Amino acid sequence: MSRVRILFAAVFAVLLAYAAPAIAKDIKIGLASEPTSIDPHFHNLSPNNALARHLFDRLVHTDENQALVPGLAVSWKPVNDTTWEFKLREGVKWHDGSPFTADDVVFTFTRAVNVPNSPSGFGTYLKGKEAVKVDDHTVHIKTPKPYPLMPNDMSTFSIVSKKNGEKASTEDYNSGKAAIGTGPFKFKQYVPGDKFVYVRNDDYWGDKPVWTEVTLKPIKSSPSRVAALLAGDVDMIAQVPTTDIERLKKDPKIALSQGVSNRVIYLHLDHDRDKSPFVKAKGGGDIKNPLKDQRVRTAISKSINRDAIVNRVMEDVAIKAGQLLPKGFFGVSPKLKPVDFDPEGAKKLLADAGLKDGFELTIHGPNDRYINDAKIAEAVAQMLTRVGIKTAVETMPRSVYFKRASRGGPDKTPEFSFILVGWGAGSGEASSPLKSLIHTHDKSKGFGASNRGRYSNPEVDKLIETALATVDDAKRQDLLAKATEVAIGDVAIIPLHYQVNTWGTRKGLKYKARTDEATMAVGVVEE
Amino acid sequence: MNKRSAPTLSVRDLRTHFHTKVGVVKAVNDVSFEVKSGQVMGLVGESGSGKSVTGFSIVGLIDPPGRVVSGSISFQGEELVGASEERLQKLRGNRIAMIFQDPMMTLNPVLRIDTQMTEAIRAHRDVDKQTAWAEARDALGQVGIPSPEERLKSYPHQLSGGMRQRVAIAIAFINKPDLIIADEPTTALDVTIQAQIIHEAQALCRKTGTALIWITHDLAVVAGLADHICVMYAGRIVEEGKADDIIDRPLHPYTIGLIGSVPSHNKRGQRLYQIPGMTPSLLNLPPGCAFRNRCKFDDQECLIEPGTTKPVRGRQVRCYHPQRAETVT
Amino acid sequence: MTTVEQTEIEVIAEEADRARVETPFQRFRSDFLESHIATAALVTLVAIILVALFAPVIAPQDPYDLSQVSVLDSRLPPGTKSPDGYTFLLGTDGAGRDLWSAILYGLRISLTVGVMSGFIALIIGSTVGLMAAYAGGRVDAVIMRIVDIQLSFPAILIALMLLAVFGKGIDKIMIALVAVQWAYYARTVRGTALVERSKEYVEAGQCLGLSSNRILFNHILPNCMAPLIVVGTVQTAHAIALEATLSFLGVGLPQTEPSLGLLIANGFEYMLSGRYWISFFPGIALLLTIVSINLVGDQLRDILNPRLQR
Amino acid sequence: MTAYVIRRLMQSVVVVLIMSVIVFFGVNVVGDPVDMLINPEADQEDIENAIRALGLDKPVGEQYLYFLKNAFSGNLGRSFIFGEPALQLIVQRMPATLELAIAALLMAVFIGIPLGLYAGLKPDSSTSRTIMAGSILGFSLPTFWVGLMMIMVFAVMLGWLPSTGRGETATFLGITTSLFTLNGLQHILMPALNLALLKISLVIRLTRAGTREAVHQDYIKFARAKGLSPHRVVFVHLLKNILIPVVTVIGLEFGSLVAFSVVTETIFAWPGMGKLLIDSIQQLDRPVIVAYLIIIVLMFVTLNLIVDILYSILDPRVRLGEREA
Repeated sequence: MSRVRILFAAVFAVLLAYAAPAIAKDIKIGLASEPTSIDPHFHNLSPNNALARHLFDRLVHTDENQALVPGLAVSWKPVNDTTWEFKLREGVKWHDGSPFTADDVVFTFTRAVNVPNSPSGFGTYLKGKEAVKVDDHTVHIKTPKPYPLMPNDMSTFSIVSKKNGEKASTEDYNSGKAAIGTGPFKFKQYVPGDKFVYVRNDDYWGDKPVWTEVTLKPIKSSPSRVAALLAGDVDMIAQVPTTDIERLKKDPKIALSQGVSNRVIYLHLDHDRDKSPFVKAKGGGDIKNPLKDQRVRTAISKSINRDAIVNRVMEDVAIKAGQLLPKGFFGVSPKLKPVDFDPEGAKKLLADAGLKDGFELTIHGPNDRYINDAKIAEAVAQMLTRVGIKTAVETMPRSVYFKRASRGGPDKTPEFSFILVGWGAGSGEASSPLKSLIHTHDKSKGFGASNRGRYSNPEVDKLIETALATVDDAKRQDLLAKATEVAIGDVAIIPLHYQVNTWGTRKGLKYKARTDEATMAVGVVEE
Repeated sequence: MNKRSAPTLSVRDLRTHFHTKVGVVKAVNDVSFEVKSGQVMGLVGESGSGKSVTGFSIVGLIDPPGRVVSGSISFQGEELVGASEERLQKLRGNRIAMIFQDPMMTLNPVLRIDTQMTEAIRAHRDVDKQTAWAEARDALGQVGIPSPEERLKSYPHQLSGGMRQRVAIAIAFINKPDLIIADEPTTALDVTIQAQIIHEAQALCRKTGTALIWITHDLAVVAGLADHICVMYAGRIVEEGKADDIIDRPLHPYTIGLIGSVPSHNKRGQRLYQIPGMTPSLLNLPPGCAFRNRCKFDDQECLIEPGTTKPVRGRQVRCYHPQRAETVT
Repeated sequence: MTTVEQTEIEVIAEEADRARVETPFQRFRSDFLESHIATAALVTLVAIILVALFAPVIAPQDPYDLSQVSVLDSRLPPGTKSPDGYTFLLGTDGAGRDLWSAILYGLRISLTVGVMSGFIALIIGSTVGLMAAYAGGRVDAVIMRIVDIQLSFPAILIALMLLAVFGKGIDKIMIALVAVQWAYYARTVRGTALVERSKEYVEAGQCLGLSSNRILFNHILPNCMAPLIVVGTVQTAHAIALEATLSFLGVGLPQTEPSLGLLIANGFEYMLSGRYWISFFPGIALLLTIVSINLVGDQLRDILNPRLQR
Repeated sequence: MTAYVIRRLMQSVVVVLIMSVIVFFGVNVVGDPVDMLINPEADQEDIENAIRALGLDKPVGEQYLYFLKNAFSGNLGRSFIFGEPALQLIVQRMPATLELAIAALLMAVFIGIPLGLYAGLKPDSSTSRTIMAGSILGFSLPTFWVGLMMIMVFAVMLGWLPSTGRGETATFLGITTSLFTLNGLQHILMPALNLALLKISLVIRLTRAGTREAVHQDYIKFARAKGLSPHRVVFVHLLKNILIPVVTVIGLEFGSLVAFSVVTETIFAWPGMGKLLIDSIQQLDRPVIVAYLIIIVLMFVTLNLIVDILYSILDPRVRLGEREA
């Protein structure tokens, strides 16, 4: 018996020894959401953007913490108020062997905003910008007004090859025909709905990835994704559900990689209407919207036990929030701290506001968008109910939720009174939430698009607008922090916590957790 | 064994009981009779007298909770009680055939007539399909079905009730059995058809020498058909004899009652006689004569189960007070 | 082959049986209680219904009153003492609800949703199916095409659309479940009734001048009972499971008033984490409920079907 | 017969038209795809551009007419999300779903009918009781729960089967399916069983109920009285009768297997059209939802027709023409 076993072991060891060098290093990754296309400009959607980074590069790259680092551009600087100069990397080759030049950049500027059937493209980052070729490796980008966020914007979209992309449709990218990038991996196979298979680009200009072949498989159901990891069907998964983290930590076969994200989960309150549809007096009668009273808003913030949410709902995989972005991001205020849990203080404030007996409220939230979103809404409702604000909970799929939250009411106004939402700062700085969430809703300026509480403070607006026109980083940082401080002082929104993202890998691997939540094979390293 | 003198079927002391959830139902209780080749025997009784169960016992089609408890069924000298299922299967439809009561239900609604006929042939004889089909066609012709070829291709629901019963009869006769058990085959048919069917069955039996057991509740039906009649009541044969004897001079009060309840030629204008009371439950039958509660002649003696009288010219009766018919009517 | 003898003797046994007990109800009862499993199932079902009815009295906590529920108590294992003095017999769920209380209240909702929607669907479906079979022709064609349309609607889409128009709630999910189920009943009844209609007794009834209604409901419907009960039990069970599935997909009941299905769905995410109780106990309660409904339904079918009567 | 089929087909066209109206207007009630599609950083102008690009700025009626016009030339619209023709997306994913549904159906038939027959023939045996108890469990458990349990036990704990996804495919006689490879069969086993579970229970119960009724019928007893072998009695006389309701149900259930495979496909990450639908619903990819439902309706109408024809072949008492007359 034991001799047989030894023999087996010996044979196996020999086999391994011979096979090992030949074994290609493959990795299979379970994604939480499905990229809809390989065309990097087809849809400005996080899973697509993360996928695009495998095949394509950007002018400016972002590291795990969304700090800007050189990509296809080695350096950049404003040459005057309205022109930025980007120096391009030399010696970079497309997957088909042709050289990368400024023509490709100029071509990308026209293509990225003009993809047929694109549901939502990159116009947000490209409009009003003009790319001018100076020489093969220098590009000038011009704007009508001073534009400080240029490098950030240049980190958002992939540069495609002019040669391969000029006549290519989205289908050509999906079939692999036009999927020619400069990125660390090359296209191998795409089975819609099932998997993306990429192989290593041995001529990559940057650090060569360790993986010779990458398979990205969307597995949307969280338990199935965890099960696939536990069963060894995939080597890594994105978005490990918080509920499983405790168990996976104990599993000797599994390793977890965690990092704070750029996403804040917050409550938006109706600052606008005198009679808000989902606010009622105790017993169900009409009431003048108490959410317009800053004391009431503060009371709500004080009545929320953020530690309990982080610990009990998020299972400690979150960081309690006091502003729009966690510390370390550009433009956050060093002064703002999370509001302390103080139910007595909250009750006192309510009494001061003439609402000793409390009132009734409905909190609306999505149930398939953020980590534990529905549970957070329920926990908030419990806490408010305990200080006398009887709170009902209504959660719904995001497909229904966002329309109603943004413009489900009369005249396309926001339908709800009190909502749970999240905001991820794509650009990695506080200007992103300030511009969209805090600034007065102003269609003409394109500000406050997601200001679903219709908070409006001219002082804050002015700070934001000034910041957005200030190229000097230090000055801009101060302006953004100041704007945040004023808005939070007004309780424009009530921040709850910052999400922490968790990736699960088999033991021996590690993922460089990213604040932008992207899942990329290059970030997976062997320990 | 001498085939001529020996009866085709000889049933001795047959007991078939049903062990139901509520107790033992003695459906057939000590039944004995004989049928000879070419003879027609009428087995008469009310619903629940055990006559059908007797018929099914013979072919071994009693399913749980029923069981032949004791007794002997000798078919052409072969004991059928305790015979293997394979053996019974070989006999069924081949040497012993059955015709059922309701022609609407007897034929499988989803199979064509030819399938149902040829399978009966091919289950017992090794003939090819064409031969079997030709035989089936001829058999249908014999039972008086016009254009049999067409009918063979029909489904049962496309035929009338009488037609279907003729098909069933044709199936029963198709393997030229030695014994046919017909369980109320005409009850569900209207009177003219009934007469035709009876006539055809009788003619076929005469022609082939097949013995026939005709089970019915209707004395009038067997009067003209049977050679011999057994009257069953509550699981027992209460009277037995030549058909004419029984009809003309019934002895058992129950038989008398039965005859009295038949509307007939010579009693026009009279009220039909009705046997008072109900058929007793076969479950836990009271001791004594099973008919005594409905009998106007019952006395102390009847509390003890009557035996069968000695056969007198083939007549037997199970009663302490055999009567003359005149006494009741 | 163990066919049960269906001869006259059976009738006798049955009569004997009938004579033994006096009223039809008693007979029904004794028939039913014959099967020990069915009896046990009935007892369980009655217990479940009672428990559901008296949930507010039995449950230590009102799990729907948010002021009694605290997220601080979430995910506690069975047997933990609650801050209010009672014991979390079966532990707590992810929102801090006492699971025992939540199961009791959840039972009420699941039962109401499942049984009510099944019943309404049965009534609507069999009426429509009977009409189609009996009327035939155009009416039949139109009705059956509507059934076709109906059956091609995935339940989730109906639910999503209703949710978008009306919002969440017990009544909406019931509408969705009825909308999903009725066509099955209609089809089943029509199928059976078509065969029944061609039988002689219907013709006989028509010749006797019985009204269509009478023929439909007194003659054809009883003959459709057996398949209806089979489909009905399957559908009631299905309705409860479907509600759970809709909750799993996030379009079911409001999460603060969870049904058993939603409790399971919510608890499922904890399965891999080892907090088995959060979905295990509601799962057991759901299983017990559905299994006992089905066992009782089975027995009912055996008794009610005249053709199977022994 | 031909006239009947033609009439049914014409009715079907009406059905599909009505369906398209209901679905088109129905999905237009739900949410707003722009919120799902657009990057949150986008401003009002971007949003409005997107709305225009998708043709959502026009009234629903006009959108519908436009859709209808295209539909007649075989174009069921273009996916908002994928940018590809909706029909193509669905057709791409159809084989995966069909093979799943067929595998489930085969399981339902080849497990359900024999077990149901056995339980019907020997209703009092302990095996039958076990079968019936199993069938009750089979439809008592919510599909998603069973699916996840299966993954837990067979993939995670025992490691016998792959947890999710579709296996390798092979092409044979022009059909490409994962049913032809061992790897594919390993992958399909759990999801197919999961999908089939409810149907197996249903078939067991229907078969059993049918059998229990049929064995009491005179024609069965008559068949036995003819001296037929038990084998022939059961498999010809009995089975042919009970197959009628079973075939009806199975035929209908095939459609529902396809339509309702959404849950199984979601759990097992099966790249089929059910998963596409649930994704499309979640992301409000209206053209795909509409195209999917129209295809499903077409499939159902065809299935119904096939079932009715099959019904009339199996049950000679039911004639196709008769019911319409």
